[in-house]
Amino acid sequence: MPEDKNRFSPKIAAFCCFHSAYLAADSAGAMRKSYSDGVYIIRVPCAGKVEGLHILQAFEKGADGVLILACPQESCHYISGNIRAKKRVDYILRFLEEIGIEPERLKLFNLASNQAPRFVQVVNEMAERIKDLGPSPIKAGVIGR
Amino acid sequence: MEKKRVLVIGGGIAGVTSALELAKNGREIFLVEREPSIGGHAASFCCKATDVCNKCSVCLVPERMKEVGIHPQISLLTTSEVREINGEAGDFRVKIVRKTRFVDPDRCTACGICSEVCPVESPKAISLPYPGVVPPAFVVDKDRCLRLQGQECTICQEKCPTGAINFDQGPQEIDLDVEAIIVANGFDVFDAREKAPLGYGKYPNVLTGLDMEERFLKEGEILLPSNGRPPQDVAFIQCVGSRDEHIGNGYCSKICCKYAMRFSRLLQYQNPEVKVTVFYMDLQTAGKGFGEFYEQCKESIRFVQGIPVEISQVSPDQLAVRYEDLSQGKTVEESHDLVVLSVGITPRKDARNLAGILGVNLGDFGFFDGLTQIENTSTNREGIFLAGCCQGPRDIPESIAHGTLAALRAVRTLT
Amino acid sequence: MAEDTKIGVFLCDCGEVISRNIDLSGIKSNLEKISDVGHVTLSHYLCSQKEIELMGSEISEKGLNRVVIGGCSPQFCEVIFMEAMEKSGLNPYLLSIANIRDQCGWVHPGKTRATSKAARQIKMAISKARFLEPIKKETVSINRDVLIIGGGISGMEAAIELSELDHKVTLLEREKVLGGRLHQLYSLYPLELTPGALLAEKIEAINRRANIEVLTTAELLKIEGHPGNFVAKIQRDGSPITGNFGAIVVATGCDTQFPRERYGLELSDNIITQLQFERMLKSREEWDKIPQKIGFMLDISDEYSRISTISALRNGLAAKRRFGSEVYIFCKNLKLDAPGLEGLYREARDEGVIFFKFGDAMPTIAPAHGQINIQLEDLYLARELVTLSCDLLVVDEKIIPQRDFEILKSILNIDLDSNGFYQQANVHLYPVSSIRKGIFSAGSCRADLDFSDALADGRAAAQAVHQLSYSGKAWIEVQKLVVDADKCALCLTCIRSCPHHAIEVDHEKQAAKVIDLACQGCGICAAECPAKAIQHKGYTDNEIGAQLEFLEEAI
Amino acid sequence: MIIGERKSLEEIRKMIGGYKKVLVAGCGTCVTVCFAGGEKEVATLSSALRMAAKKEGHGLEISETTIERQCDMEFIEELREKVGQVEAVLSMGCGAGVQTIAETFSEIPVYPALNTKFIGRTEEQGVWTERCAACGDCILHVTGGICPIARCSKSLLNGPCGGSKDGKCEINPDVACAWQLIYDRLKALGQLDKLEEIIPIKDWSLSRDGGPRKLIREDVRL
Repeated sequence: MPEDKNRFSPKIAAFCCFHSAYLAADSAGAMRKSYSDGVYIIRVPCAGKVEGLHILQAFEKGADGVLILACPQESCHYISGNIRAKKRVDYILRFLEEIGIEPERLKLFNLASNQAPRFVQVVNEMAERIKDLGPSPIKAGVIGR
Repeated sequence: MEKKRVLVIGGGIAGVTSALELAKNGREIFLVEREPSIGGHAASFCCKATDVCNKCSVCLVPERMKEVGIHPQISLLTTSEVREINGEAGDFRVKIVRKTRFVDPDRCTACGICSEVCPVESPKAISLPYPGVVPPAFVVDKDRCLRLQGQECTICQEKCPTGAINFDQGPQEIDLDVEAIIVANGFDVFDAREKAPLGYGKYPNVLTGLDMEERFLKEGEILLPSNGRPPQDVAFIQCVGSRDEHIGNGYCSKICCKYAMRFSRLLQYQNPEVKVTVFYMDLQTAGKGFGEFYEQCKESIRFVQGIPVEISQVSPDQLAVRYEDLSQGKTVEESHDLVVLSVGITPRKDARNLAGILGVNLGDFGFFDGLTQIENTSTNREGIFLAGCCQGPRDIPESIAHGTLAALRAVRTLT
Repeated sequence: MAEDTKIGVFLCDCGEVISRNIDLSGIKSNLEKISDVGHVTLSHYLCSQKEIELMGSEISEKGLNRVVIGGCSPQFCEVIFMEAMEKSGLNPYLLSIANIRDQCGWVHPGKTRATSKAARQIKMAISKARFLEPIKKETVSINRDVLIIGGGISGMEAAIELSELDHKVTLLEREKVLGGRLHQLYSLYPLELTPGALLAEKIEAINRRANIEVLTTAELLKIEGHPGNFVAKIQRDGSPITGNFGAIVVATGCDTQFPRERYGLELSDNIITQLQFERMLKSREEWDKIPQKIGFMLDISDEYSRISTISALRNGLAAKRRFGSEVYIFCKNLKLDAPGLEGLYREARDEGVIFFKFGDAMPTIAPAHGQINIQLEDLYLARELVTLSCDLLVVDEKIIPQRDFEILKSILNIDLDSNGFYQQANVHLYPVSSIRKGIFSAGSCRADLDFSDALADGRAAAQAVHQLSYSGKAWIEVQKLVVDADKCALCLTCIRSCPHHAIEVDHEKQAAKVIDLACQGCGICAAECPAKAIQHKGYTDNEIGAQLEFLEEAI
Repeated sequence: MIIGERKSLEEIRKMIGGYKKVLVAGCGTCVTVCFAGGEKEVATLSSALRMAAKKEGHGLEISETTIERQCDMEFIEELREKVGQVEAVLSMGCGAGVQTIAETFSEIPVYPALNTKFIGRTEEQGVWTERCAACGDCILHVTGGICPIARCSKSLLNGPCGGSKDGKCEINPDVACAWQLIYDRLKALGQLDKLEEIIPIKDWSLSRDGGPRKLIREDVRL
C-alpha cells in the first residue's frame, strides 16, 4: 500500500546520550541534513539511564518506534552505560514479543558525537522501517493521521 | 590578585588543551589562531568507530573546542598572528596583528542566510566550515568571495540580520603583556603532489588520508570521486612523506599506520565486501589496546610489505599500483579502484619565521626544538614552551598529553 | 510538585533563523493559554546581554519558578541561562530547554510540519519543567596531599612534579630503595644518561624537597574514606602508619615474562632475555666469552611492543661497538614511532647491524653445540630460506601484570583491564584515570610504555591530580541522585552497578548513599534500582514520562 | 532470601483475562532484591499488560502499588482501599505474599505473577542459587556448612552417589556436586573425620512431609 506508506508519519522516541547522539543530532542540524520530523529526541545523560520501563512507557503512550542511541562500545563516558543499555534493550525485546509488538520497532545504535551523517542515516532508516510496518499495534484504532 | 596571563599560539588540539588546562588553573589565556576558527587539523578528522570505538580520539577535539569557546578566561583571537615578542619570562610584550575576519563571531548567530544569498555556487563563498566550529560563526572564503576579488557584491552584508558582516575593517594591532608563551603552531600535512608518480591531484581516485577524513566527516561515507559509487578494492599506501630520507623526512609520522588500519576497518564495516590492501614498511602497532585491534585487522586486511612507487590510471575508475613484491622478488602491478596515500606530518612552512620571532631553536627536520629529549616542552628561551606537533609528530592523545605538560610547565614558571 | 508552578517560557528566534520555518508567534499565543505558564516572550536574540538581563527581571518580577527555553541546543545555551537564573535568585536547575533550532527548524523543511514539531517539543519541555526540582551546589574540601604507590620512574616523576606544584607527597616503595626497574637497565633511550645517573638525579631531587616523604619497605594495607579525603593505612617495616590523602597515584610498574610456549624452548646460557643482556652489558665481569654473533629476536612474545625494538637497536649497537660482534635483528615490524628511532635504526644499519624480516611463518630456533641455529623465510629476500647461527640469542619478553595487582586493586576498589593491568576505562578518554575519582595510574602498571612514555605518564598523572585538588576544594552538585531510604531494600544493585564505585551503604539509614564528589552523574544506578528508590534529578521517571506525552496526541 | 521469577506474560494474561480492573501489587522485600516483584517490575509488568490488552482491543485498568512486605498483615492492610476498587489482584510477591493477600481479602480473587523458586542467595548480580530447603532440621554443622539437602540433587546424607564426575553433578553438569564441595571444605578445615560419622536417617516429619508447619513462640506472642 504505497499510498498508506506516504500518509503514515511515524512517531519515534529517540533517547539520545548527551555525550554522543544528542550532539550528533545538533551537528546534523548545523549541516542542515534533514531527517524524519517524527523523531523526537529525549536527552539522557547516558544511554545507561534509559530503563526498560521508559521504553515500554514510550510504546504505551503511542510511540511507533523507540530508538536508544548510545556511545560506541568501549567509549561510554561512564564505562558501562552503553553495555547496560544494550542488555536492557535485549530484555525489553523479549517483552515486546510477548506483547505482540514487532521487534523492529525498538533499536539500539552506537554512534559518536561527531557522526552526524550516521545519526541521520540511522533515524531515517528507522523511520522507513516503521513506515513499512505501519502504526504501532498498540495504537489500535488510530491509523496514521 | 591579578590573574597571570599566558599566550597560546595555535588553536589546534594541543594549544586548545594547554589553554584549557591553564584556564582551569585560574590563568587568563589569549589563544591566537591564524585561521578564522580553532581546532586545527584534528577538527576536520572523522570518527572511525564502527559499532565499537576504535580509539581514534577524534571525538575529544570538538568537546574541548567547545569548552574553549565558552570559557570565560580564554580570549580567542582568530585570524591573528604574532608579529613581535619582546621582554623575558614573566614579562613578555607581544604584538599581534589581527586581520579582519569579515564575520564578527560575537554577532554571527550562524543562521546561514549569508550563505543562502551568496551568488557564488558550489561551494559558497561564505559558509560554516563544519558543524561545531568554534567560534560558531560563518567564514568567508577569500579566494571565492566576489567582493574580495574586487567585484561589487555586498549581498551577504546587506542581508545579515545581526549586522555581523563587515568587509571594510582593516587589520588591527593588539599589544599584550603576558608572563609565559606556549607555542602550539601545529604541522602541515605532507603535500602528496611532491610524490608525482603517485598521481595525487592527477587521478581523481587517488586521495590522501586527510581527504578521507574530511569527506567522511561531512558525508559519513566514501564514494569514488570518479563515479560516485562505493569503492570495492582499496589500497592504502603508507609512509608517503614519512621515513623518507630522500626528501629530508627521516622520521616516522606515528599516526598513519593507525589511521589507515582504522579507516580500513571502517570501510569494511560499512561494506563487508570491500577489499583492502595496506602497503607498508613497518606496521606501528604499539599502544595500549591497539594490539587487539591489529589482530582483528589481520583477519580482514591484506598487508603487503613494500611501498609502491608508481600509480597509473588504466581506466577512469581503475588505478594500477606498481610495487616491488619483496616476497616474490619482482615488480608487480595490481589494480585498485581507490588508492589512499597515508600522508604524514611535516613541520609547518612558517615554523622558521615564527621561531625567528620567538627566538627559539628549530631542531631536526624543522620541528621546534625541545630543550632536552625528555624536557621537550621547554625551549632554549625561558618562559616559552612547546606543545603538540610543532615539536614533532604526535597523535591526538599524545598532543593532549603534551599540551597538558606544557601547561604544567608554564604553571610552574608562573608560581 | 510541592509549590504551584509558574513557568516562564522564553522563545528565541536566534536572529531570524528559527522563525523562518517555525511560526513562533503562533506557538507563543497557544502557550499563553496554558494555565501554569505565567509568562511567554518571543525574543530576537535571547542570549544577548540585554535579553538575558530582561529574562532575569521577568523571573523576579513575575515570580517565575520554572524556566523553559525554546531555542538552540542546550550544549550552547544551557550554561548562559543557568547563570542568568542564578543571578535572579532562582535555582539554575529549574530550567528545561526545547531544542527547536538544531533539532527542528534546521532539519525539517516545511513550515507546517516544523511548527507542529516545535510546538510539541516546547510542550515536552514544559511538561518536564513541572517536575523539575532544585539541586543545591556546595563546596567540599579536598585534601591536597597525595599518595603515590611505587617508586619507579613514573612514581618518582609524579612525586617531583606534584611537589613542585606545592602538593605534599608520600611516596610508597615496597623495596628498600627507590628506582624500580632503573636498577636493572643498561641504558635509557632516548637519554645518553645511564639509568644509575638518572636515578641518582631523581633521588637527589626528591631528597631536596621537604614536601616529599619517602616510605620504603612499605605497603598499602587499606584505604578508607572517599575521593578527596582518603585515609590510608600503611605498613612500614612492620609498623602501621595512617595518612590522609586527597588523591592516590598507582605506579607500581610491571613484570616481564619469557613466553616459553611461544618460543617452544627454555632460556639458557646463550638464550637470554633483554633484561639479562642489559645486566651483562652493565657489568663486564659476567662475560666468560665475548659473543661473536648476537641475534635479537623480536615480535615473538607479542607484536605490539616498542620497548623491544628500542632495546634491540640500542643493545645491538652497544654490542657492536663494544665487542665488534656481528649483530642480527630478526623481526616482523620495527616499532619506530617515537622521536629519533628512525635515526637510531639508520645508525644501526650504517654500523652494520643486519636486519631480517619474517612474516607469518615463525623462525625456527634450534640450539645445538653451544650455537643457536636460526632459520627463517626472509621477506626482503623473496622469502628465501635463510639459515644463520649465533653464539647468543636475546629474546623479547612479554610485559605482564604483577602478581599483587589483584590485591592492590581490591584495596583501592578499582578495576583491571582484560589483560590484568590498571586503567580499565577507555584509554583515550581517560588516559591516567581509574574508575574511581581521585585514584590514578601511571607508567607500565597500566600499559606497555617505553621510558619516555613512562616518564610522561608520571607527569600526566601529576597534572590530573593537580587539576582535581589544586584549590583544596571542589564545587559539587549535592544529591543530584537522591536515594529514598524508605524504598531502598539494600539489594546492593546500585553499589554493584555504579561504574565509578560512588555508592556505599549508609548503615545509619539502612539505605544506599551516593557519594556526591565521586558521583559523575550517569544515572545508571537509578535505572538499575529494582525498588525505584533512586531518582536522578533532571531525569526522574516523572520528567522522562512527562516528555513522552508528546506521543499521546494524535498527529 | 526467597527467590522468585516472573511468569510469562501469556500465563499472567490468561489468569486475569476477564477482568477490566486489576491491582498489581509488588513486595518490597525478597522479590525486590531478586528483580522479580519490586516497584520497577510492577510498573514494567503493568505497562506490558495494558499494552497487550489494548492491542487486542480490551480495556484494562491497572493500579500499581508496592508494599514493604506482603507476608505481614499490617502492610497488607495498606492495600485495602485499592483492592476495593478492582476486580482482581495480581500479586508479585512470593507464594506467602499471594496467600496473605488472599486470606485478608476473601472477597476478591488473587493471582500469582511469580513462580516462587527457592531459598537462596545472590551469587553475583543477576545470578541466584539455592542454598536451603527449609527441612526443619539443620545439619550444616556436620557437612562443613554446605547443605546436602538443598544442594545435592538427590539430597543424599552420607556421601556422593556414584554419578559425581569431575566435581560435577550427574543430573546437571553445570551444578557442583555438593558432596565434593563438602569433602573439599572439610578437608580445608581439617575436619575430614566428620565424614566418618554416619548421619542418621533424617526426621522428615520436621520438613514438608509432616504437613504444613507452624511455629509458635509464646514469649513473643502478645
